[in-house]
Amino acid sequence: MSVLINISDQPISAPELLNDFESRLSSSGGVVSFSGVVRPDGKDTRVLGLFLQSYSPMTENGVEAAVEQALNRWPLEALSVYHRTGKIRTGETIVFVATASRHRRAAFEAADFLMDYLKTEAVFWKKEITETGEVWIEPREQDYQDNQRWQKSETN
Amino acid sequence: MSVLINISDQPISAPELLNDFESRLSSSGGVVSFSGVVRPDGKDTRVLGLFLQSYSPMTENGVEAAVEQALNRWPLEALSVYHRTGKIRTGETIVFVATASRHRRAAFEAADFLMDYLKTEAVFWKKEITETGEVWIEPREQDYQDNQRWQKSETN
Amino acid sequence: MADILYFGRLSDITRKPTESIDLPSDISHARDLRSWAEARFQAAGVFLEPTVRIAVNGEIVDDAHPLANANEIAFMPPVGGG
Amino acid sequence: MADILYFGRLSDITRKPTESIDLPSDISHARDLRSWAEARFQAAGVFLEPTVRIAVNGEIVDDAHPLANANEIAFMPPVGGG
Repeated sequence: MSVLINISDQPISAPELLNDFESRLSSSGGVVSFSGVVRPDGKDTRVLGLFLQSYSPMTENGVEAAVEQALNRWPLEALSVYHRTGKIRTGETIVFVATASRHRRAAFEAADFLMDYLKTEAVFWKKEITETGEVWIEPREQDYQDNQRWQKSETN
Repeated sequence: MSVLINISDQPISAPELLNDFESRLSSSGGVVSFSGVVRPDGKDTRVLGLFLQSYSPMTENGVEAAVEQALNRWPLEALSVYHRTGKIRTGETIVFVATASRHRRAAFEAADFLMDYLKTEAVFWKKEITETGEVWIEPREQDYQDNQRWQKSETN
Repeated sequence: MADILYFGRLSDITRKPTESIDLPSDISHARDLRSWAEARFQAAGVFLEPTVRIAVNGEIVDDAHPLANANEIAFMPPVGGG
Repeated sequence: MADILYFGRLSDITRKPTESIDLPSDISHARDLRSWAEARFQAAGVFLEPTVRIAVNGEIVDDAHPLANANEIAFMPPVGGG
């Protein structure tokens, strides 16, 4: 197993990280990546960027615990989680998750699960920087519903 | 909407294709990629590579129809499907799918759906080239079950 | 002349991926071509398997589909890529 | 001294992300610090919101959790990244 977790203010290049990720694989059949890009359209106005605040080491500990859950639940060969903090401009990548498994369903589900964790439970606070000011954004109801899917299926 | 479909005997570099894919995006929040890598472990023996046979233009027409279904079903901003044919060595990438949407669930589901199509319905025949000979591989039962998930949920 | 295509493991049996034949007069429907190929290649039932489908001019057809010279007729075992 | 941290929108109200205070003698549990912050920053109920959680030394606690000097105490509005 090869796991990388990185939470920092350094820029994220999804293609470069996917390239690094592939170089760590020996026998995986399926590789899934997710990248989240800062969108230009906010609630009411054009978004220039985000500011992401973390709380170390709670943020890191939480991501590690979610990664542990994913590893227990799916047969993964490798896993990467990169998340940016600080100021991130529109069009830049804020998060990158990659999973590898010989079963493609496992790779898809684990990436999906980790993204749901990052969107709803990971210890980050997010501020939108728009043309008209700055506003803190808390998760949408949809994000919580997405995350609850995994709790339901725990009981299967 | 930006759609690319490519079925050819040219090598596939998932990081390069993800880089191209990202450059086609303007406002997507979520980008999902899947790459399928030829595994070294066959049923009984070490796999040196695969030989993929297609039937033009049925193969292309089928992929296009699946792409149309995905576009009708999920709000996607961009979509790529690359599939190799001919001889492909172990460790090389045989298939690459990327989807982009402002909703990450849509990007995940559409990529998953397209992979299920490619594994079970796409017009390819696959031969494993092993140390002890060559053997044609037809889809596993699991692949068919994966694909049927989408038919069930059509009735929702 | 009709072009007959043999895909996947079928070409291991026929030892050729394709051939052009003048359809015999007793072959008028897809099911007849199954029997013809079965007998011709001594195929142990392979050409009669329901999962081996027939395509005519690029469209999957059922066994009752009529055949004619100038058709491109493909025998297709179960498909699947990636 | 205890370090008090205000995350997310709370720092807009407190106008500082963190401060060190000597815990007043009437603050013995997490719920007391909520009332204290509420009064101190005239926060219109924000510090009493159940979705604003309190962490002590990096662990989420409930309102009955005891507080002491030397603790790092964080007020955490709803979280979420990506």
